[in-house]
Amino acid sequence: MDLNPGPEYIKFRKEVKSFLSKNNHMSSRASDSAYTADKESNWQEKLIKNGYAARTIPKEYGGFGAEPDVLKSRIIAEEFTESQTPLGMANQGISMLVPTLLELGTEEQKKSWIEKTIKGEIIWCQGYSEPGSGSDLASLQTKGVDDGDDFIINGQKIWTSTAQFADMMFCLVRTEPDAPKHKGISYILIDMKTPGIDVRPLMTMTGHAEFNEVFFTDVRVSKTNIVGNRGEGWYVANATLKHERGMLGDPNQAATRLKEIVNLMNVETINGEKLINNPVHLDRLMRLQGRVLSMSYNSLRSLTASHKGLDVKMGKLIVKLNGCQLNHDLAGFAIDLLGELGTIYGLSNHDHDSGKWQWRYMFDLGLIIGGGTAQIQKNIISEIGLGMPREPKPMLEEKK
Amino acid sequence: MDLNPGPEYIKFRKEVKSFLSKNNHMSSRASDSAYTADKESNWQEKLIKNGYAARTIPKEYGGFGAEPDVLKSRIIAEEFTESQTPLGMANQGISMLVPTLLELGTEEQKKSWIEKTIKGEIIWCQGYSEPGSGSDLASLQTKGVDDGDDFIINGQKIWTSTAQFADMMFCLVRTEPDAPKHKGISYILIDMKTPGIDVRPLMTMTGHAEFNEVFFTDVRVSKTNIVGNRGEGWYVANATLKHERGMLGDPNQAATRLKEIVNLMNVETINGEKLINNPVHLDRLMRLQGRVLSMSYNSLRSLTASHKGLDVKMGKLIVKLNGCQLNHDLAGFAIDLLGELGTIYGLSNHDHDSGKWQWRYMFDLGLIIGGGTAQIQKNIISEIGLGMPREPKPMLEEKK
Amino acid sequence: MEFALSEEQEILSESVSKMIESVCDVDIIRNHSGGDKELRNILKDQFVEMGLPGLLIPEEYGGSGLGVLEASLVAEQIGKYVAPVLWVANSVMVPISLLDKGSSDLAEKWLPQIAKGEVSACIAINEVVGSREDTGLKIDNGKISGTSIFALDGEHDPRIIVTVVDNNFYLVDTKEEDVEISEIPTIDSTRPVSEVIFNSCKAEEISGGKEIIDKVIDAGRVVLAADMLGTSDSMLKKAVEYSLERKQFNRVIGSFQAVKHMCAEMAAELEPCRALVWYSAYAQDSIPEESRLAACHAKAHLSEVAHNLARIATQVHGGMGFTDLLGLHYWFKRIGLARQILGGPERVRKEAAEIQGFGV
Amino acid sequence: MEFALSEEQEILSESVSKMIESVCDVDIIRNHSGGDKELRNILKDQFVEMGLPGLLIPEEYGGSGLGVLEASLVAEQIGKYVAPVLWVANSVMVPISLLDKGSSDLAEKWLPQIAKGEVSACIAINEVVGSREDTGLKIDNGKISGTSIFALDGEHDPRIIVTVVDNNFYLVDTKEEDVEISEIPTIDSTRPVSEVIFNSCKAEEISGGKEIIDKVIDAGRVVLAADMLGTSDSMLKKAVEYSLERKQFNRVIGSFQAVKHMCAEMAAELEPCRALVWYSAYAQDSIPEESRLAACHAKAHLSEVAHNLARIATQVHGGMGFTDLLGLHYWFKRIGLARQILGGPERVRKEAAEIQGFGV
Repeated sequence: MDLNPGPEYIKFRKEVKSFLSKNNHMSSRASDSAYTADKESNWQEKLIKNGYAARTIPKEYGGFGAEPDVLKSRIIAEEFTESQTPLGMANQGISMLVPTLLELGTEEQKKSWIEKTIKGEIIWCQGYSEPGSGSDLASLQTKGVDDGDDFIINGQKIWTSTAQFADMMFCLVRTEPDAPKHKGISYILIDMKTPGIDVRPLMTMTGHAEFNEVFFTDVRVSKTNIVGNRGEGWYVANATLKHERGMLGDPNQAATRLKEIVNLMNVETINGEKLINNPVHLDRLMRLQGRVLSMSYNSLRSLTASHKGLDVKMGKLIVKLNGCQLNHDLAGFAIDLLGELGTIYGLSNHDHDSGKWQWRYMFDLGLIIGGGTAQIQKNIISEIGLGMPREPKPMLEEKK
Repeated sequence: MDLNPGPEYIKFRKEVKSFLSKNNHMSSRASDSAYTADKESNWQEKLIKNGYAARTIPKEYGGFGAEPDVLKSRIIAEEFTESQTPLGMANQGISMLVPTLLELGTEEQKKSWIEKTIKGEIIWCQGYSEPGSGSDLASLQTKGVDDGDDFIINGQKIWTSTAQFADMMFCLVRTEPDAPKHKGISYILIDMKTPGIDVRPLMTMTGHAEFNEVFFTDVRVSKTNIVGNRGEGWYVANATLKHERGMLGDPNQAATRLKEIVNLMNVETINGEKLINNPVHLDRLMRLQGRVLSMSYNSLRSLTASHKGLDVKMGKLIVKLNGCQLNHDLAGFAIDLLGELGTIYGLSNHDHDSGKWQWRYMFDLGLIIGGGTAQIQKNIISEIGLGMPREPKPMLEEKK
Repeated sequence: MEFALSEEQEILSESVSKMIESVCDVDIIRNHSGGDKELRNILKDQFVEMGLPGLLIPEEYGGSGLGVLEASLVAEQIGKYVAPVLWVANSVMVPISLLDKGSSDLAEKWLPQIAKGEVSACIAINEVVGSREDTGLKIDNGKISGTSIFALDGEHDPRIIVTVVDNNFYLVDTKEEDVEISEIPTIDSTRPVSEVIFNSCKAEEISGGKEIIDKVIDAGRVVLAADMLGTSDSMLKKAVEYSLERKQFNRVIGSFQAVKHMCAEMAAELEPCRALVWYSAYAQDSIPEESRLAACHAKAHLSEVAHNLARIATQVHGGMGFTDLLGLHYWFKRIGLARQILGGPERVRKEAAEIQGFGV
Repeated sequence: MEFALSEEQEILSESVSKMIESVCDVDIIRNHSGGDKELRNILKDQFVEMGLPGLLIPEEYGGSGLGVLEASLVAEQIGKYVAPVLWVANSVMVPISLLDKGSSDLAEKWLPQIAKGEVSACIAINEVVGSREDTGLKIDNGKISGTSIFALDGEHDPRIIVTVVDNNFYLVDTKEEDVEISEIPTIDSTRPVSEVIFNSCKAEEISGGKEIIDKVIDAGRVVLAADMLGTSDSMLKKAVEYSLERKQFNRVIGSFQAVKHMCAEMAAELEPCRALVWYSAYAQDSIPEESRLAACHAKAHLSEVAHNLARIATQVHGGMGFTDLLGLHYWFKRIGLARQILGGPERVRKEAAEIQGFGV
């Protein structure tokens, strides 16, 4: 254990600070009033150039090409959060496809996709889940029929966020109908402008359409767009899911929320008394802080491990389950603190939080369910983490 | 809904009060210093004679023969608790065997056992669980080999409380080895003085031996001691278990504990401050009180229903699961209130509760596990209460 | 002594249930949330037709003279179908406030009209339960000014508004006085709440004192608890039903022990709540010495149980539960609002302790 | 920057683990609880042989000069085997209190003897954390009188007792002064605690002030958290192992989803605790500005997680977990005591809030 930055890192933090003070007026995020796509991509380019985005992506693929360094990444995250500067683009292409291509893509695929993706020139969406295949993803039915150099794809995907403005989709398609369910799937990159693709927004409980349904009717895609080998898409996808699981339940988000809640408790009053002075609320706040700190330190531990090429298996397996629940509970606490005012969801002069906590409370519930439900997570933790047996196949399946 | 006692019940409560004021000096319980077996059985007889014990057992079997009456039973319970008078004998013979005999016993069995049991002349113990058969009780292996008019019984039982001083055991024995597991069991009454029965105390985590193991070596029992038909013991036992489940998790116990905790909070101090003034403890107390009241009212509802010959199925199914957990949580709260002092378990001049809460905290955990684990309870609630399917038989069982 | 519903009470529940079910399904709820207010009016008319608005109003004033228990049974049915209809203020809290003194000119004037459904009544007393910044009312020689938020049953431009200032109940006639009522958008489109601005409005004093104010709030809390009971009960049923239809891994998900136990835990938590709600409602009518404590526990305990159940039931529905497609979220959100109004659980537990003299 | 154990630290853990395992199994623990104190002495000697008592004591005083992090790694192993051995007071809290001023006569006199294991040291400061009736100490011109309970590491008739009066640390030499030490029976036979009665004992002042008292208590809390980490970790492992042996319904119970999820939930709760304990221990050594908060959270959070885990792990063991046969209850009870000493979770969370200036 040595959390002392050491001279190199003190220097590095100075660099980040000065970069931010010089440049963060150029930063851009969709929520800004003055947002433009150009501003955003310029900002992204600047971040990459300075190693604040795509930091560890090799130079030849347009990244900054730095060695992974836990503390530097942490310093960057801290300073950007501190100065409330957007830390570049975040989308499933960058977080999931790029790591997958680096791990399993052909040189040509890496060359053609990674740079454009990290620069935001290409936006990706993920085509995994189907209405009939959620927890049992491997049962997916979207079919790709072999037609010479191409596949003809028919079927339906769901939960594809950003599909409405995505250029490309990384998609799981059943290309080998006769193979066992895990061995009949290919991981295919699909141009969203291909004829036969129909994107329909999917309204959720939040009242917004954070996701879409995507329908495929005779969509023709070249076989060269397969990542990994044909029929091995399941294993390629799991490489991606591994990265997604790492992303869902990020403790930094929980830490930020906790800060917001403390601020809220310092300003909100009921019957003239500040919420921060209510001992029952404080006890609940401390319980949550204990969970937040544990998860933050747990992620530091995982980062150090991966930095050393080691693996804290259990430490990673639990992040999605714990992190999403924690974020959800934090939102629930904030709503309770706001009381009636916490239920306001829409324009009102009595609104204190622009419905932020309610949206999070509901959307987090979606995250607890999505990307592997809590029940699937517990199966994985018990089977992979604790070596317990898989659910025995029921006899009724025999009867099929 | 009408919880008004009405004149009849006001009068009845007066009677109970005056009975108690006149007689409770004669009452007796094992924990009393002046306890004698005679005193106890005299007290029991007096209670039955006045309808405060064995109240609804028909007269011809030595009971008081009253109609079931929710409110009168409640008044009796309240007044005895109020005056801290022991409400007669409580043992598995009275709570489980007697109702079973009344439901399924032959006239002769009723005549020969019920009166002696309710008067405490015969103490019973229960022989159900075996080391290898807990949740899967129907897999029990204690064998009764047919030998003319008798069975020769060999095997082992566990969790038999009071076995060390019981006169008789109601026992589940596999008498039909070739029948399917649920159909091969008989419910047999066994005299504990029969040669070949060996009772060994079973020490639990509390440091006491609240239970025993009972070993059977060539124990000869007459076939006339079967209750119900041969091979139908499983169904007879479930009639009994139904009564047990009703008993485990009794909300009156929770209500009493809550009172004790309030008293404790009114006297115990830390740094000179009464615990009752700690808002965090109070919030926890109120949460528990909400659960206690719900369970108390739920039992009133069930009692009224059974009084009218109706059934609140779900209302009964949940009692064991909720009640045992609630009692356990109450004990855990009391321990937290006492802090370090709550860990004292043995003679000490700093002891404030003679280890009572620790004993309860541990023993309740045993009750959560015993008489159908929490997991079995949830299976039952979901299957019988909610109509969800039973666990599908795994293929491996096929392979047998 | 009988801890059960009477035949009349059973019939009341069933008929209200049938009536609401006949006019209100999830698509209609969705339209309503989309801004189509037809359902509100249909339900209002149906309730009037069944004589429900006057449920608590004595017969001499044209009502049925029933109690908070019956009002709770109706509320449970309303919650079951997340029906957007006047109830807790118009038919429970306001009548109780007007009946405090037995008969009175105000009672004689307004109760018959409420019973007939000719006028609707709103209650604006949020500040009594917990006042927030930039809200609050003051009275100046008989005229009320200020803003009250989270007023209940304000959606059918109420003729009368009952409020509390300086520990007294007042009634304001919106036809005579300058009152601005506007809906506050919350997560729950099925229970409209309002902001009420009084511009120096002549107010008639109804009655006063902590006792009657508590009595009115307690009744409101019990009725909200009953509403949450109905909402939760129907979320649990939906979860079980869905789990028996939805297949994954070639099995209905309801055959997985994890899903079974989620449902069993919801049932185990919820079942005793019915008895708690019955008891607290009955206590309002018949056990004055327990009515306050019972009301607090009903509101606080149901808020916790329903809140947790709403999360689990949604999870049992998997992704579908998170979408708008099944409309499950209307139940989820109705619980979310009911939990917070007339006092959130932490605050109500604090009151429960104070009522018993703990920590005061 | 590296958030991981060094090779030396790994080796320390493993060697302590091997050593304890070699002398301490459940039957021996059972004998120990039955009154046979041989294990205590064996462990004491083994610890001395490995030079552990001086782990935190600077080399100039014959110790190893390591930190609270290393002390926590040892504590984790002690907890893993519920080993009845001197640690939290003798080797952590007392040395830290004596080292406050750097070198001092008292440090020079006692630390070498503690390091060599020639004397054992007890700490009696329960009253600082939360004083109960009929206990407490007073000092009268240099002489301490009164009773202190839940003193730690008092079982090897300690030569020195460190205590706090009027916000100052004092040391009492039991060979010179009239001190009565008697064991207080608790649920946990593996961690003896004592009542210490001072009969006007000459006391030497060590050092004073809130800062050093907090520092000593924080270190104690972290070490107890580490102990609970080890105890919980081993209960979880036992639960998983048992579930893979025990068969019901012709299956190992570990193949039932309910049991799998109970174990998964325990693992999910426990895993981040390791990082929390490492961080808080490291903070005691190297991040003074975070040390207090980290210590409070480690103690409070581990108390909750371990407490819950102890209940679930016992349930996974079914009836066998409730019997004495497997001895699982020794782990259960060690958590039960550790949760309450040096401040129960509710109290420690209150301190955590105060440290951050919340609600003060």
